[in-house]
Amino acid sequence: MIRVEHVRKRFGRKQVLRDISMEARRGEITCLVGTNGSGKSTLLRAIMGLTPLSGGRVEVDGAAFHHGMYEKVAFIPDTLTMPPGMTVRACMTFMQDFYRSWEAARGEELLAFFKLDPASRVGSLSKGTAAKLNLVLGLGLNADYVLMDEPFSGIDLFSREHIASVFASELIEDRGVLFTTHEIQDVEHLIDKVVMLDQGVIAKEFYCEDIRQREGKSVLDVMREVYQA
Amino acid sequence: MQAGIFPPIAAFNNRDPVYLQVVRHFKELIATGRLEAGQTIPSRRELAALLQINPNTAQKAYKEMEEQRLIITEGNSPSRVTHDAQLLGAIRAELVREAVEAFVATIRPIQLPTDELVEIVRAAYEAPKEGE
Amino acid sequence: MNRYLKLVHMELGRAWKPLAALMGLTLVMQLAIVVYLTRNRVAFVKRNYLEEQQMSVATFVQKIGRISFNDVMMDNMLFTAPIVLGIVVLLLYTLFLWYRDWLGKNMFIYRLLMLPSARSDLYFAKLTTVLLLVFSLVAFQMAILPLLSAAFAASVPYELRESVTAVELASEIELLTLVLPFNWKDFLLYYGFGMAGVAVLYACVLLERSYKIVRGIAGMLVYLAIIGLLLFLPAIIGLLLFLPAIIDVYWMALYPWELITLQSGLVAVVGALSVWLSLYLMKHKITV
Amino acid sequence: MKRYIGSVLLIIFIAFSVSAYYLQANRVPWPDFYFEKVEGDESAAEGWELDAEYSKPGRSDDRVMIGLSGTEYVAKRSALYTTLDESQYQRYLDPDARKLLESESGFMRGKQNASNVYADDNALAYTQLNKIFDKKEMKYRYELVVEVLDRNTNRTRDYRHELSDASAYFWITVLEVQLLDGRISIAVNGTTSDVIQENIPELWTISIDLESGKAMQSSVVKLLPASQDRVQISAQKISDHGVRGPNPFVLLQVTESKYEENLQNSSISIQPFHKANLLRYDMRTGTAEPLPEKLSTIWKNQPDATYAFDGRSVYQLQQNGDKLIVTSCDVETAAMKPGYTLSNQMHGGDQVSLISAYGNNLAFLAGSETKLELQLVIADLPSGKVLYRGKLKTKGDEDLAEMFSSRKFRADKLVYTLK
Repeated sequence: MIRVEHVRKRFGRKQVLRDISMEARRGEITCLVGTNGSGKSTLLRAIMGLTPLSGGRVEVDGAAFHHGMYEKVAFIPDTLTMPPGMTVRACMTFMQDFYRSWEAARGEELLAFFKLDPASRVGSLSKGTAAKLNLVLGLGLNADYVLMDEPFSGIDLFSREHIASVFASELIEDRGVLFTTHEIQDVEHLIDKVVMLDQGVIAKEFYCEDIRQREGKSVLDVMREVYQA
Repeated sequence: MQAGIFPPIAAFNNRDPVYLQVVRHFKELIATGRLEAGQTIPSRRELAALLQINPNTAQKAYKEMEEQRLIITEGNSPSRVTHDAQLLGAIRAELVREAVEAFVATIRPIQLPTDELVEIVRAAYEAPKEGE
Repeated sequence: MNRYLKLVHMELGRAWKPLAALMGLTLVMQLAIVVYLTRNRVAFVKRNYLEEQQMSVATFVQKIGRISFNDVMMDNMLFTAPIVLGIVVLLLYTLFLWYRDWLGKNMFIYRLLMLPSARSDLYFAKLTTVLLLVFSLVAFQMAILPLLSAAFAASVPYELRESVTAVELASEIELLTLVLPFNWKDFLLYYGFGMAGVAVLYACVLLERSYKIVRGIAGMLVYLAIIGLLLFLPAIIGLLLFLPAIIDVYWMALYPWELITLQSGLVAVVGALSVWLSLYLMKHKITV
Repeated sequence: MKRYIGSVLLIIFIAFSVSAYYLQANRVPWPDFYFEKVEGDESAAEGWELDAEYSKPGRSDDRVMIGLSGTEYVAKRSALYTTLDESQYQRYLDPDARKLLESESGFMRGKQNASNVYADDNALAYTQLNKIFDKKEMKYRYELVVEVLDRNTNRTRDYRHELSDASAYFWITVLEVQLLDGRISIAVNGTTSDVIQENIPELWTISIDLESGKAMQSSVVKLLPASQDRVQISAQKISDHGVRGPNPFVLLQVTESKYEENLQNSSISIQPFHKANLLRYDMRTGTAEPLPEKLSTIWKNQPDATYAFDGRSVYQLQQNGDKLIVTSCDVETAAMKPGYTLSNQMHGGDQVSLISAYGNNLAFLAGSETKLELQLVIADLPSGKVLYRGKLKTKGDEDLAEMFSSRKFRADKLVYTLK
């Protein structure tokens, strides 16, 4: 389980994350939602150690976050983060070079699954294709946790469905997924738990099926209540 | 064959628990005979992929169905629909009752006389479906 | 360890095109300069001495002396242009080596910071890459000296030519004696100081990358002030000695050999400090 | 592994080029001069070096230092080493002071002028004259700072003494420091500030009693020129480098220079005229006596004689064509001693140059324009006995004669350096 305890993050004087405590369990798909600028991406980056915390702690399976954990916690940022000059094949080799938990076979499977051309250059990929490659590089790792920043944003409908199908596939099974999105309504039924961010704090944290069962509300309804109130 | 009877995600609404909707869907399949007694059903993982739902939800749906003894899973062989005719009959009755209750709830405000209502329902029911 | 080597290999892979271009350019420019200036010199000698003053080759050689690389290059700064160009381009590339990972929409820095090895691997890989680039340009300059010497020889008729070895050729050009010092001890000294310089430069880059522009620049200025203080410590001590004895600091007076040792030591300390600061920033403060 | 071939090749290229360059740099074909013994004992020439300029065709000039064993090119030395060496602490400081710096580096630390030092077995004294501008009274004050180390007890004491009525002097320098019967004696040479009086050098001695610290100042000796008309006078101490033990006398070369206008075919030509006389200044009494006239030298442009002092007598080393005429006089008694003459002794040799002395060692270059040959000659200064004679040669096959004739090789000076 990824545990976030009283994490604070300040950019200059702006307090982006005031006091965040939450958990993302393994085997569950947790969705981080919030209005623009509520610090969703910042929280993901803070968890991944890509930006220093102003306070608080991040623990993965009980141990404080350290660089060794990049083998078991994969992060798929909102843009593809490989140099434009690299080919898809070179990216795969790069991942194999540096990550012991990289599974070449699964990588090839994913390339096929997403129908990506290994010879194409990163710089020349369309936004959708780049997002798919990004997914491949993240999911190719035999990681226990996968964090994704806006995996669906700005992508054509078909690619989005294609990507969404990954959530339902065995690729995700018994892994902890924590992702952020704006298009919650399309993927609601894929999510186990929702964490709602508002002005740097956790507004609400709940399991979707419980809300549906107890209050018969969809996640979108709850969001309307919290954010429009 | 299998894929046909499991429609993709569009069929689900977001307000009712998804796993219950899956269970209902199975009941409909059983009630309508598209799933015969004893027939094997897809594994949890296959179902999640087919229905494009979260594997945990598929897992929960299977657990619910096993509790309701709709399906039986021995060891790790694929799950099967129950043979228990009496249970199957009960499922059909449950579905009919739910449908009727829903229909009655929606029609009541119009306050039609009962026999007139019954007449309309018989006509609609016996009219050949356009598609057939 | 091998992740560090793989990173170096990757960075070199991304740098070999500009390096090759720089080498090609340097070679072409230097060859052109040598041939051009030598031809001018030969033409001048022929016109001025052999024709106008009707001097025979023998008397010219005896009186004025054969045409040497030194005569040709004597008071001409042209040859230093390609070297300065090389140094400037390398300096810019040193900065680019870092900033390129933040630039553009594909911020490769995300991937680099998420490598499962310690971030010092990344820092030292980039540091090593710069040093390898510098040394490959220096090695290239050394390698083409015989070529230049041959080009010079080809441009001067045999009887007028004063042959000179490649190494001597290097000692004729002011800037080259700095870049390619005659004595290998100096080579280690200069490039040791150079490395410390690059380490300081990297510390500044990382300060900026960790605290972003405003506070980054402020951090940089504070850091450079500390570095400056450290580096100029001996000079400050020296100054104290000359002030009318405010405090009796005679015991602080340094002998030159002590001064040199102290100064080199301080440069090493500054280098080490910069590396330590960079590693700290990489581990704790750097942000995407 | 094949993937890394590019990087590996680059590293090999670097290693290869750099090492090839420096291997070649060490084998640069420059002549390696040395002195080949012709006569005498090589140990006498130990420590002497000939500094020269050598211009190989195609290169700007190189400074070389030629010793018994071989040549050292300044260009080849490391800049680091050169900085260390060229500084005033090392290279041209006399070896005794340098030895002192190494052995007594603690005491000598911070002592800027390493020649104002007196050293014997049980004491070490250093003096420094600070010129301080007194803002209140708008005049210069001179403060003598003396530090004495008792080598037996390893305790240092320092004394400060302000030179009384010294504000008239534009500049005062320390000539000599000696420890004479319990008193630190410092002879100084002051030059007055008013221009009219043509800066007459004035000598006096300050002595400080080690025990009481009480300072006494002797009366001033003015070195007035013989004739009055517009004569420049300068006093220069004859170096006592290499002299051991206490010595109350300061030997001064007092040079009077004036410009004679002589009429020649209606044009006035200005002829410089210099005359140097020797003076013995006794620090104990603060008095000065001229030494015999025979030691004086007269010259027009370049002096062709130098003076040396070996602790007992002072020597005039007069170069005259291919002869070196040495006249000397006992400093104690100021009585002339029998001189001697050393000849070039090279068949066809016609030149004696770069005369230099250190302690009781005399060195000069004997050369022959015709035979284009140079020889280093070391002699015993008091007796004039030739101790060593070595011919300048090169280990390679360079044509030395051609180098001399075409002035590619120019000897500059002979220096005694304790390696």
